[in-house]
Amino acid sequence: MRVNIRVFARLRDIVGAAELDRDIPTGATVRQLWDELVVEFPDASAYAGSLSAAVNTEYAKMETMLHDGDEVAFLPPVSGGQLLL
Amino acid sequence: MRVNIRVFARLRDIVGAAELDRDIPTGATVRQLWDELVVEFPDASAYAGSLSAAVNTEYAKMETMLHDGDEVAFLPPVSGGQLLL
Amino acid sequence: MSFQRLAVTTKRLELDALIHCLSEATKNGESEGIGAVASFLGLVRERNLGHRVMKLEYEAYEPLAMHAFERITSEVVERWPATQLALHHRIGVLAIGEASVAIVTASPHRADAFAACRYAIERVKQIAPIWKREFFEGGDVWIEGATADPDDATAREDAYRRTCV
Amino acid sequence: MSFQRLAVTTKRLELDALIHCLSEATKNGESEGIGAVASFLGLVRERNLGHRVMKLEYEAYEPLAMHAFERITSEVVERWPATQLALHHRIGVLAIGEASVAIVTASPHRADAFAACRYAIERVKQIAPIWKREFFEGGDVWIEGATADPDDATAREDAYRRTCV
Repeated sequence: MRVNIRVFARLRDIVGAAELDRDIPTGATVRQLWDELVVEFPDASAYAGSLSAAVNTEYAKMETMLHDGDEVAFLPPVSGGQLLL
Repeated sequence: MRVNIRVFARLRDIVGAAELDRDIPTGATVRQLWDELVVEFPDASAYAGSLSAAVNTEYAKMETMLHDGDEVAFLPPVSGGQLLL
Repeated sequence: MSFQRLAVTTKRLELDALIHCLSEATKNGESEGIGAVASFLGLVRERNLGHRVMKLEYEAYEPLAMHAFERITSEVVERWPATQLALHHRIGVLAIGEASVAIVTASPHRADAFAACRYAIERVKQIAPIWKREFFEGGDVWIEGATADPDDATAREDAYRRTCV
Repeated sequence: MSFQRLAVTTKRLELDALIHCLSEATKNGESEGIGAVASFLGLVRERNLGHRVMKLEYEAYEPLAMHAFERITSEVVERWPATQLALHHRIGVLAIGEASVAIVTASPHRADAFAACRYAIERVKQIAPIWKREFFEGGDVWIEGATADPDDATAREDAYRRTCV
């Protein structure tokens, strides 16, 4: 099955595109898709501990199972999360 | 000596005018002026415990000594002081 | 500055004008710059303590009100040194939904802007020599709250406590 | 309503428009009425962590950002039932002094308006999928903060704690 991947900010710079389509096995999770992406773009591994994900424009867990045609977004830490007041 | 008295809101309604001039003895205090006013306008006595005063457009204590030509204001409790949030 | 930071006015209050007056004042680059602007508008509510309000009339002892606003500005700058304040209070007859008071604070960071704005409105309510008369169906009444005493440390601390600093 | 309460936009943010959109919405007399409007503007500061900023670029994952704003609205209404919220975030390149985010809350009483406004900006900073790139003399860098997780109860409590309720 095929999913559409969206990436943002520095993660987009690393991937070199704002979106890309990839074929994944039936029943694959968000995490498996991410792992594939890191194989393809090793610098993305820097986000392993700080990543958020969304499926079809809603926040999703890494364990979420994907379906054909899903839009999967990988989100670096958001700008406003700084601990600075 | 002569002072100019300013009153506001319900206290103005009681006095029936926004300002009035009165002659007072040399060395009189804000409190003595107020006491005179209450003699003249007994309903004003309701404000004995909640009054604020100002002399020459600055807040002043009741013990402040007055001088010829002073502008003395007597202020009912202010509207915003309500304990309601 | 074409616009006064502090005012008692019969004119309609304009928040954007107050904001503009603060942001203009710091374009000289002497500070970190303004990162946060907090503001407050007090509006005439159509209901108070269960009855329907038709309109309000605000009356001020204007020169003392301006002095009170200057005092509040000093108190704000003392506690939040990088913070600026603009404060306008309207007087006269106001319809439901109209703003009686507008306060804007500007600061490098949002915690200070929020705290200073909240502090300022609490202090206005405590010490500004401004009275309101409520007009309702069948009558009117002067709304009286607490005795204004700018030196009352308890009141000042109460205002400060509400800022959550 | 001619104006959206929630938006991600490339256009200049207008606080008055947000305020207007809230006050219009309650003219139906179903509530006590609005007595307090609190607002917040986040501006691009000219200095950050000691260096001079030339401009910022904001990027959003727009549909998710709108869902995050809707979630924040629900959280606000849940905690402060009589309070309304409008929230606009700007994206694109912003100059120093321009507003990146505008939040307005309206409530019968000021404590709720202030608290909801502060809560909303904290939550925007925590969970809105919006990133900023800082351009300074000689380079640029994406500013990254914390991992966005709308279900993180600790983050939500932290935002609530800052409102001082």
